[in-house]
Amino acid sequence: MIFALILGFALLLIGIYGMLSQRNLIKIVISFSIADTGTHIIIVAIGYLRGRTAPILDKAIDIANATHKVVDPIPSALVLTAIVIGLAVTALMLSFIIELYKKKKSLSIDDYQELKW
Amino acid sequence: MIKKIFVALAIFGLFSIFLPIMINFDFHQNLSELSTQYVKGSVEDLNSQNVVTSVIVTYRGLDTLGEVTVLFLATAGIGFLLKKRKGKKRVASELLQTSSSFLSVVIIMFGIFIFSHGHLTPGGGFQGGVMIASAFLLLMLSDVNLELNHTILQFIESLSGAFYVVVGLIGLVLTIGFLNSKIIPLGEYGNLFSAGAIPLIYSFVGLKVGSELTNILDAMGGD
Amino acid sequence: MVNPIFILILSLAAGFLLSIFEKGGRKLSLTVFYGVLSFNVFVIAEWFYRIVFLSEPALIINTAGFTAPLSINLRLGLQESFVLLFTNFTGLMAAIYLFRKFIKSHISSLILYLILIMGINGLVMTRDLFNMFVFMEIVSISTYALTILTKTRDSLTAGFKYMIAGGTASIFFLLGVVFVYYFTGNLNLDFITQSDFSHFGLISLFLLAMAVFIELKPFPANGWALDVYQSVNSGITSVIAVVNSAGIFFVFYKISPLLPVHLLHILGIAGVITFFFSNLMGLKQTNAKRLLGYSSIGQIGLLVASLSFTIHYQTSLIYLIVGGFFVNHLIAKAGLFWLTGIVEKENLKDWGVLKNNKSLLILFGVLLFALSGLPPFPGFWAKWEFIKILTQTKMFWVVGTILLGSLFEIIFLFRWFTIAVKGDIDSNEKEIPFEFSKLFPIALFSGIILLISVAIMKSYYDFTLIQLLPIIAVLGVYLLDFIPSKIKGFLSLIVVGIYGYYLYPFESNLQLFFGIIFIVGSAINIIGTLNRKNLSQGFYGFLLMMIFSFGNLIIAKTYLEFFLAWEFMTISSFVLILRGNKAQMASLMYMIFSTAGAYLMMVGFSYAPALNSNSVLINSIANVQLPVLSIILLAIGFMIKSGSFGVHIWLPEAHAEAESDVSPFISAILLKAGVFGLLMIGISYIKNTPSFDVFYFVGWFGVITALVGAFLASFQEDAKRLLAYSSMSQVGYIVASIAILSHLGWLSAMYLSFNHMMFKSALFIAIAGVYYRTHTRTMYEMGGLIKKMPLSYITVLISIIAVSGVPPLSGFGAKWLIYSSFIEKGWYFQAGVLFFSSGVSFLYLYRLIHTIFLGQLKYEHQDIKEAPIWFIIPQYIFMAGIMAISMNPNLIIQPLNSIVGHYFQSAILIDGYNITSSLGNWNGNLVMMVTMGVFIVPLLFLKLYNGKTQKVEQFNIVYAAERPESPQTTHIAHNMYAHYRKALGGWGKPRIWNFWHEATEWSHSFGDFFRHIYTGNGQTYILHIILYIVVIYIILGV
Amino acid sequence: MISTIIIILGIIMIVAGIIAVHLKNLLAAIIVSGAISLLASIIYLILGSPDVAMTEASIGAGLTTIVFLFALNKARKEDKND
Repeated sequence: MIFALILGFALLLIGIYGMLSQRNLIKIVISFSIADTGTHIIIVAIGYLRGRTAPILDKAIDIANATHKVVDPIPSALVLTAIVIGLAVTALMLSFIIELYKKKKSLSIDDYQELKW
Repeated sequence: MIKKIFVALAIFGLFSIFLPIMINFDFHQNLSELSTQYVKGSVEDLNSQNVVTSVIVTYRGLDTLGEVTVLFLATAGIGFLLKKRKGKKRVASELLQTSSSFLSVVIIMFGIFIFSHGHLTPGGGFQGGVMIASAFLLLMLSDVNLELNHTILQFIESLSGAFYVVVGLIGLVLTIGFLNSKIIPLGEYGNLFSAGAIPLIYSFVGLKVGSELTNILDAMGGD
Repeated sequence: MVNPIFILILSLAAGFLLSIFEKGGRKLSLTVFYGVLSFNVFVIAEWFYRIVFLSEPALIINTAGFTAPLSINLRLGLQESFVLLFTNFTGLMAAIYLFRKFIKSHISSLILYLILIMGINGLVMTRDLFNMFVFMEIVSISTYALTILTKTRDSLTAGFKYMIAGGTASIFFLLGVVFVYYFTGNLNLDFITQSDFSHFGLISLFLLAMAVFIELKPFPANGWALDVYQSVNSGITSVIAVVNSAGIFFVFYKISPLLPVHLLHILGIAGVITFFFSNLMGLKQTNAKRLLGYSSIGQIGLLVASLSFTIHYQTSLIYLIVGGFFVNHLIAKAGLFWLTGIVEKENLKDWGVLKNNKSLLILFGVLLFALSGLPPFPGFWAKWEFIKILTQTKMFWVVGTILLGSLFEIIFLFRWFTIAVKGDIDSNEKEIPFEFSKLFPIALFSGIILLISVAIMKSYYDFTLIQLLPIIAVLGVYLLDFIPSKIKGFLSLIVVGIYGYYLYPFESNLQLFFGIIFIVGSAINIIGTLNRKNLSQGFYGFLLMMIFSFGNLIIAKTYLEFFLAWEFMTISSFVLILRGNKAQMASLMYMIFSTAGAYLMMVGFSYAPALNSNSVLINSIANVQLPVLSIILLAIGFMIKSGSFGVHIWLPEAHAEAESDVSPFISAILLKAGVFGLLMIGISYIKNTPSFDVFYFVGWFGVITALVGAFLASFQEDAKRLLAYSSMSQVGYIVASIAILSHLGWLSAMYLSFNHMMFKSALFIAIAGVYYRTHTRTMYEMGGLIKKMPLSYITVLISIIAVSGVPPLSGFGAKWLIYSSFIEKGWYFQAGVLFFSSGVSFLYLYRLIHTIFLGQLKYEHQDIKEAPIWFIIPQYIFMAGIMAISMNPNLIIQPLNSIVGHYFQSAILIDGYNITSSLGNWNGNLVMMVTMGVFIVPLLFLKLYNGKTQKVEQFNIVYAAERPESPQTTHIAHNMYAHYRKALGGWGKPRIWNFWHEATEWSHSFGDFFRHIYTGNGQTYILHIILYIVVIYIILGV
Repeated sequence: MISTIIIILGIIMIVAGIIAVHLKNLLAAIIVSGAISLLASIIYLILGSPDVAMTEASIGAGLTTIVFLFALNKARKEDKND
């Protein structure tokens, strides 16, 4: 599905743009999760086959002919994993932010530049 | 200002990398050979209706084990990072506590339903696990005392993970491969007790994910 | 024989259950933790043994009861088992290092650590791309969380930057994986080949490769990594820099067969650029861990480059090159990171504390030398073979960049080393606490890297014991270091004697000649070291190492053997020089120039055609047509060692600042190694004359060196510096006469070499004796010592006559031969310059003897005695040699004539005591007789007719007015030749010194400039990453 | 039909994305990004991946949003404590 693909890339770019332009730490993580969502949409879009249904072979689908009836299950499986991993990373990032905030009371990434050169 | 220009350049550059993909993209008309085998195999070899579940739990079981581990790591990391502080408790109304307790039991039941039917219907261990976690979230938000449940949660988390590994090990002991779901009879197609060890594994995944997510929420939401 | 999948399963299960074990106490969980880590090592070690020694085939492990590509499979072959053994072992060692931390920290840290190691294992073994992504995330997340094992604000900040950078990379990795699936319908590496991709499909590989590449920290998209290295707990840093890097590098290795050649090439070049710039920027670093971070990043860049450039060669050398860089960098880096955790000094300046802790210092030295890519460590062999491949494929830019980067690395690493050995320390500095759990891994790793080095030398190159002798000497003497130094000295003499006897029947007399200079000369000089009183720990080990490398130089049969001996010689002499009291700067300069020379030689040898005989190099090289480039590079390399003009500035420092009994070795013998090298290329040159007359320029350099050295020597106040510049000048003569490439020229070069070895040794030992008594090297602070140290005076007198080339002593013959050869060759102008510099040399020689021995005795020197006997003995052995040659020059001329006759038609006629060349004849005996006569007759006359000499009371000086503040500076001896300096005008300025000083400043400023791209802002770092990907894409498209 | 829905949803999501990135109010930004995930799950459903849709709805839209809110809440609490 080309529109979903374009949507995915658009969200990915928006997310990366946010990561590059926003100073606020939480905003950066939000942008990161938007980019992640974009990536997931891209993956699902790749697996889509026109006019087919979900790869669940219940009574509604003729099992013998199933391979011509369902969309690709692999991207779905991959995305599922990726979503969970995305959550894990996001949560960890946020807890880092909480700790950083405790230390310095600032959410701006510009205030965390002591280490350099 | 210079930075803005560079950001714009970066985004434009990425766009021009992606553009040819979007323009030249040619959707497949048929399943790849691998997917075809998965769709066929899900029925023939594993007796599982949900092909995605077959792929996740069996064919790419190692991924899923890894995925559970990732979540586990995040829990451990967050627990490590945010040491809990004892805060004073607000006392919510009894009505709210009771009703949310009741509601959360219902949600937990629903979660269990989702992960035990992962091979039949959409959803599975992860989605079911989230359900369980959200039940606990409800309890947390309505300030039900969770002190007691902590040890139990930890046990559930540890043991369900360990059992997952053990189920995988059985396959190895029987020399049919790590994480093989045919260690249990495949059952009748379409039944709850079918598809070999898939429901069992997904249940452990569900329990583990549920307790892990609860822990994350607890660590981050706690005072 | 345990199924390797158990190392994943057991770690996972233990990780899941650790929090339950924790209920039974920390002891239980620690037991499980270390038990599992050890189990992993054990299992992998067994598989490694089976695969390597029992040649079992690679093991493929399918999961889920299906074969790949349906299911995910794991592979355990040679490469996997090697990497896994390495990572698991390092992981275990780092865990031991962190033992004290793990006793106290939260249980989660154990879990995270265990699963981190599990993740690396999975990452290495899995063949499935998406599974790789999952394991990569496991590794990343546990690493992110572990960065705050020691929770500071810095480590939190660094951890966060690391997370967003890693998160960005993982998005690209995921995209890459999915597009690979889209284009090939497969996710398993075993079922995907490069041909599955359409041209357009390569985009997926590009994304994949870039994501992995970003994780490998290329310049400039690597600021986040530097912050992590700097701020995170040393134990964890070592894991990140070593175990993680190894795992991710292996991922790169796994996907590299898929990548198109031009992409690999670009990534290789990017790796080289990373190597260059991180070392350049390292120059300016003062923080120890950040410095290691820069070095780490650079080395990974080199590793990537080595893989990218060699993967398409189907030779087993790849294992040596990539494996060598891999092992070398990672082991050394792990050890050094651990050391920073023990020393706990952030600023490099404070590392002087190490000198009070000998065992730590030795470990530091071993690891640092390994990291610098010096032999015998694996990095050296890898670099040698890698440069060889690059040179032969004419990738000179890459070679130059890599070697320049390596040179920068040498500069900052050795600066660090010299600080550790010689740096200042606070007097109230506390001792470094001893913690066994922290020291043990470092010691083990140092031992392992030495073992691997020896294993490579024995198995890959088939070196004999004799080539290993220099290392054995250091290690052996270290074990015997408790013996008093006098006994060690005598033992060394015996050992050198046995070594010389072992070498003795040489293939050619040229070898014999240099054998005498190197081995016999050294042996006599060892006598001078017997004066040492204390234990002199480490001294004799490195002295023997140097002498053995001299010997190995002349019996080398291949370029590599020659170069190996050369490098050993450099290392040992560096350490010997560093022992001097104020030698920190001098030894560093020596090391830098030597390394630069060595790199040029490395390229020169790499570019030279292969040898095809089993003879020694100095013979077989005659059959080889060396390309002009090789000749130029080799000549420069050898001339740096012999202190030629322009690259001489290390020489006076090193010769002067070395301990006084070391200086004769450095000045009289070590310089001859350069002479030997020049003769060696000369031999190839005369048999196969190249199109471009390189030696014409070498000749000019020699002539200028002779002149400049003489001038500079005249202006020195320091006796040893004067002698050092004199050596420079003398070697200039030798180099110039070699460049003549004629019978007379070489004859004089060798004659002078021998002569110089003797008189310069004698002079340095004499000055050593003077210094030993007066504790000063500044000449104007001495005077009148003739009465107190007459024996030393006689040595100096005879030696300077021998140097200056006035009759009757041996130097006269040398000069006669040289001028004859120049005139015969038609280099009249050069001969004139040399003649002039001979005149200049009178100035400094006069100054030497006058200011030290003549004039008035200083008050504070009233009570001093003659130099110790151990200094007198070698002096008089050399005196005897000089006298013998002077009386009968044919003792040496005759054998030299036959040696040189092997290469040129003889141009002289020897008849009794008489030597005839086309320009006249020289009868050494007659000259001696006549001169003695001329000398004795007036002496007798004066004695007879002028017998009454009047004794004047010393210090009988009447001051005209005030007593000057510092009386010495008013003495004639102070700034003796100031008027000549004035006469030189602008020529007297230290231009060369300034040039090198400016070069240093500039490179440091460049380094400083570039490192400012690391603004410290995590967002900028992501911008770097994105722009980096875009730029590589554009380059790829062009 | 499917295309139309995706185009409409897509435009909404892109606009929401831009808004979420630029919003000054963090709470609103979090909510908007949660909404994006929710819409994404509808798209997954349309594209024949109900499993993914469920996961995205529960994890992407649900849990992630809650985790964000918790983090924001914690940061605010820190402010109050001082």
